[in-house]
Amino acid sequence: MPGAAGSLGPVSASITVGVVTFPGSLDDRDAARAVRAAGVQVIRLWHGDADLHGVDAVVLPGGFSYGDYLRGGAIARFSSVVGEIVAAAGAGLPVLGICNGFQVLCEAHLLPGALVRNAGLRFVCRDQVLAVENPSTSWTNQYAAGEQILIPIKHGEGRYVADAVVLDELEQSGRVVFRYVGDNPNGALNNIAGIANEAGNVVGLMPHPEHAIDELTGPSSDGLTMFASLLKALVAA
Amino acid sequence: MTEVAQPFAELGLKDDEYQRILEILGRRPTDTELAMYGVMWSEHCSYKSSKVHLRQFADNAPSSEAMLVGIGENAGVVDVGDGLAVTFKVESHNHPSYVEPYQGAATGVGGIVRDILTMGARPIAVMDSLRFGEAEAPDTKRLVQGIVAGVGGYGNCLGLPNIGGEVGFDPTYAGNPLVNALCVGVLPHDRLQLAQAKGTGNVVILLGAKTGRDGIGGASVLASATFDDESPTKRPAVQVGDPFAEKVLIECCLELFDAGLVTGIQDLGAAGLSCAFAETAAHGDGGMHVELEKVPLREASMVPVEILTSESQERMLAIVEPANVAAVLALCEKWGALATVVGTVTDTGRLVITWHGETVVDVVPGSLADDGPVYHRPIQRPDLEQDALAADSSASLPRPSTGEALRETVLRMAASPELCSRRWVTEQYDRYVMGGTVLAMPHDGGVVRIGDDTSRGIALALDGNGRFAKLDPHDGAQLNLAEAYRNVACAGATPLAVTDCLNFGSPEDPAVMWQFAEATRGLAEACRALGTPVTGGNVSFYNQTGATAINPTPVIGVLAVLDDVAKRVPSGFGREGEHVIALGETADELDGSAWAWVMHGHLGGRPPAVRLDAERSLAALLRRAAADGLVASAHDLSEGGLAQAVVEAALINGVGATIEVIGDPFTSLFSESAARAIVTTDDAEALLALAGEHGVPATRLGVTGGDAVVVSDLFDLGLDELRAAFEGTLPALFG
Amino acid sequence: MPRVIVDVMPKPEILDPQGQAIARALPNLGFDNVTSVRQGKRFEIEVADGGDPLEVARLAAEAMLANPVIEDFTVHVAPD
Amino acid sequence: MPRVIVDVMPKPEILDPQGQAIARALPNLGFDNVTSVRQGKRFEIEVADGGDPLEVARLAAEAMLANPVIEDFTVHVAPD
Ligand SMILES: Nc1ncnc2c1ncn2[C@@H]1O[C@H](COP(=O)(O)OP(=O)(O)O)[C@@H](O)[C@H]1O
Ligand SMILES: [Mg+2]
Repeated sequence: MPGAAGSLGPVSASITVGVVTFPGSLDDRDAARAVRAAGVQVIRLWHGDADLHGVDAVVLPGGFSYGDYLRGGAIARFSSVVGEIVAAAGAGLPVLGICNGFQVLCEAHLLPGALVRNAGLRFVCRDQVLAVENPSTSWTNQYAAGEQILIPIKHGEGRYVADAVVLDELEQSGRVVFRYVGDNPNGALNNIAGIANEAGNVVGLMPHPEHAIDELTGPSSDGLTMFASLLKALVAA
Repeated sequence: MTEVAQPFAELGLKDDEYQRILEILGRRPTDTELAMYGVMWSEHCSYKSSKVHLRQFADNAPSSEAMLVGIGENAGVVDVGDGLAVTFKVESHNHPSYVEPYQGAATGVGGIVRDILTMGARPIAVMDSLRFGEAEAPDTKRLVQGIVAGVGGYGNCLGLPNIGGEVGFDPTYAGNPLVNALCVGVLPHDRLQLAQAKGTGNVVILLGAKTGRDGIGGASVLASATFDDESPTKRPAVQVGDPFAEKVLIECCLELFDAGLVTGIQDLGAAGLSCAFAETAAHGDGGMHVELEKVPLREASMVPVEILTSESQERMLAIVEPANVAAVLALCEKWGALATVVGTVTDTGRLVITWHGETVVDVVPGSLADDGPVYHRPIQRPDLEQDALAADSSASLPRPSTGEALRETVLRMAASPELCSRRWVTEQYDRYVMGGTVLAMPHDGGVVRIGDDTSRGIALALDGNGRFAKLDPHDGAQLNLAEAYRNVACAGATPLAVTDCLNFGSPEDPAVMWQFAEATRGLAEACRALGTPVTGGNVSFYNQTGATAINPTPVIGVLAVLDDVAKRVPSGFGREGEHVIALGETADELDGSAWAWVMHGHLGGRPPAVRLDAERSLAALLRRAAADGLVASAHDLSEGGLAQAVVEAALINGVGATIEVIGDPFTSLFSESAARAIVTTDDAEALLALAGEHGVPATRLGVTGGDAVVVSDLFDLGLDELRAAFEGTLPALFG
Repeated sequence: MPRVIVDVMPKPEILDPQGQAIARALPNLGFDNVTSVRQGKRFEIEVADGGDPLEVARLAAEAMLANPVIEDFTVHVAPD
Repeated sequence: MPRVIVDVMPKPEILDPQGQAIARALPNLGFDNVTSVRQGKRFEIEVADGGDPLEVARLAAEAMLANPVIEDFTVHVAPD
């Protein structure tokens, strides 16, 4: 909803979102572009930063941080900037982890569970229908409950797994934020595409909303709503 | 001869080549020098068999104000306006990919990306053209799985969108798959870099990975002789790619360029440091002193010959003014990229390499880089074979006539490995990263916007039909260029320049050299006729198993520009009720066609007539129609003819069509006459008129809509049945 | 210099598609008596003298080499 | 049922980007005395009784578990 975002222009002028770059981050420029498209200023954060430069929210972008040869996010998790983010997230800072960012959030234990090799053992790039299961997080408040959106996925390690207790807890507390509709592209348990922490300020998902901000370069503009939601949450706060 | 003979033959040098080295030096070369001449004068590095033929590309090049840097540099550079330029090139990594499919393909992508980076450009997209043996053959699955995963694994981890390519199957590639990778990059004019070591006293800095025993002698050994498994000792250690290291190298080098910190830069590819030192020195002030012991090694026990011929990946060589060295090292530190001072630029006119103080190399760099041997290889058209092939036309093959038989044929062809959906391959490639992809698979051409703050974009297509080239190398090469040219025109773009990867058998076989001479002659002529110069490319010889060579396979990439990417034209039918219009003329041309091959396993006769004037008019029409917003979709007619084009266009968005065929149904549906496309439009009258103005024959075929492809009075094919046939094949074959 | 091995295997309850794919493929190669395959990771670590190498390896495994949510690990000194 | 282990490691002369990435990262976690890391694969194979399990494992490794152009492997019976 670029319109809605735009109409909040004056207020949003003072709001900034940090987009993190690790060596090996790939969709960081794209995430920054998407945040700006929602009418919000961007501050680029470097993996070595021990300070979040006062940003009002953080996006951990897609890519292969440090190569991710071991496990997605396993090394990025130890960077200075992630240390800062973990602390700030505990105090309510909105954080969105996209793809590799989601992996980092799980490795850093800001979100439960893990993302493992796709069941099909191959990298998958396709346009995926998702259902928005929880429209009340900082990153989804502009979606309707159950709304179906079309967002690209592109990953080789996106299969969400967690033990039965955690899964149950996620489902009971409505913390499954996005679910794959139709073919499950990676074998994720319960078709989980994205989840939130208890407070709902930290959200991680495998699909790439930053690649669905206009029909010219993406399959839809459905992803823009995620960044418009953030703006709404920040302005309301 | 009192002294012991030197092992020049083992290094791939011929007697006369060794004699030339003795003359050049006026003495026996040191072992290290001999090894350097061996790799630098190898077919792969010196182009000794192809040089005399490739000249035509420059000599007969059409004048083009767009061309900023032509053949000779790491890649050609083309002006696209707004002070921006584009550089692109396609390169082969065939032999390494047969030895180790995943790493061979991966490092093939890594290598071409460094070529583009070396020009000062940010790489913005890749494409790949792949050829395998028969899809059902025992070893094909291993190669397909490994090579596709390798292309994807490296490109995805590098953050470069893959925007198109091709996959082909033919028995002649069974022992010799083709992996051709293309990369395109963008640069502001003033960031153009050259591979020169200029400025006496300037410092030579090695960037990136440590040097190991990877692919020692790889270029000369693997790509410059017929590969036989009997000599495993000849096999160099396989190069393993580290895409993360390359990603860091890209960001690091671009910051170095933007800060104006380097005066020259060269990527390390075939022949490794030997090539980088020799070429930068030869094209600079002519002198360089290298202290080889300073090169960071993965294995301490490596000796000078190994260090100089290692093909370890993810390395670049930078020439830096002394005042800037500290800044360069600091920037590399920031990115965690290794950077080491290894030498200085001198005015001695000689490349001197020392090893712990001892001189191991002292040569004129040009003698390595530019004075390699040049061969006029014997050329002989294999008359018997070629005449027999030409005589064996497809006319005698039984043709389907009834609606039922035609329906069956369309279905079987759509499901054949030859023509079926490439989704199984292309879904393994990230086409979204960088956020500028406007068209990609399965559309005819890939289109990317070249910056966030511009509406300008480029279109690229890559095509290389080896069967047409087998029937007639001259016309076949021209038809490949025509198809790539047509594919970008269908996207609504203006073709500007050409890159080519010429995959052939052994140049020591006069029949193969005939194919090569014919193909290059045809390509040069066609580039002139279409006004699109060759800006760079690559030659891959010795693609043969034993005595049998692959089909001659000139893979052609065409670069085009769009002023406004929003005007790009997709290949799929858009909505119900669009008029379907056929552009171009259809003759009875089925020799070498997909129909002959898929339905009858037949290859013979004459390829379709080349119609370069018609291609030009068609492209002009498509461009104009796109600019005027007159066409909703455009799809070129190539392999499989009209039938396959309609099937593909219908399946992209699941919008069917009802068409009627004019004249003989079989010919209309399956002929592969050149210079044709189908377009859909809301305003048929306007389009027909515009076609008239451009002198392009245009015929109404029908309208889009429904959930079937209906050919009036002949047959219906439901989209579900078609999709199942079209999509099912590769997954069933390759898992 | 002491070399230590860290073996990391997927937890029994975690699906191991790589191991399963191999187990499915082996019979086609004539290995019909292989009943199960599980694939994990093996790390060879060299530790400078001083400090207990096994202890170093275990800490490194806990911190980074293994993800306790999905993997178990064991460490042992390399047999030379 | 006999369990056999197949350890697969990159050949010494072959680049190991995975191990390198870990070796570069560990010092930041305070493991500054780790001097080198190499990463390979570990397979746990169960072989139905009858036939020599070690022999089966070795053949399976040659045929499919290890890539002879870039990897070496060893087999041994699982310690239980
Ligand atoms: N190896 C590949 N890599 C990337 N894209 C590919 C590859 N092979 C085929 N494609 C894409 O799949 C689509 C269909 O391929 P093809 O039938 O060769 O197209 P065309 O017939 O228009 O040349 C095209 O968009 C092409 O770019
Ligand atoms: Mg094509």
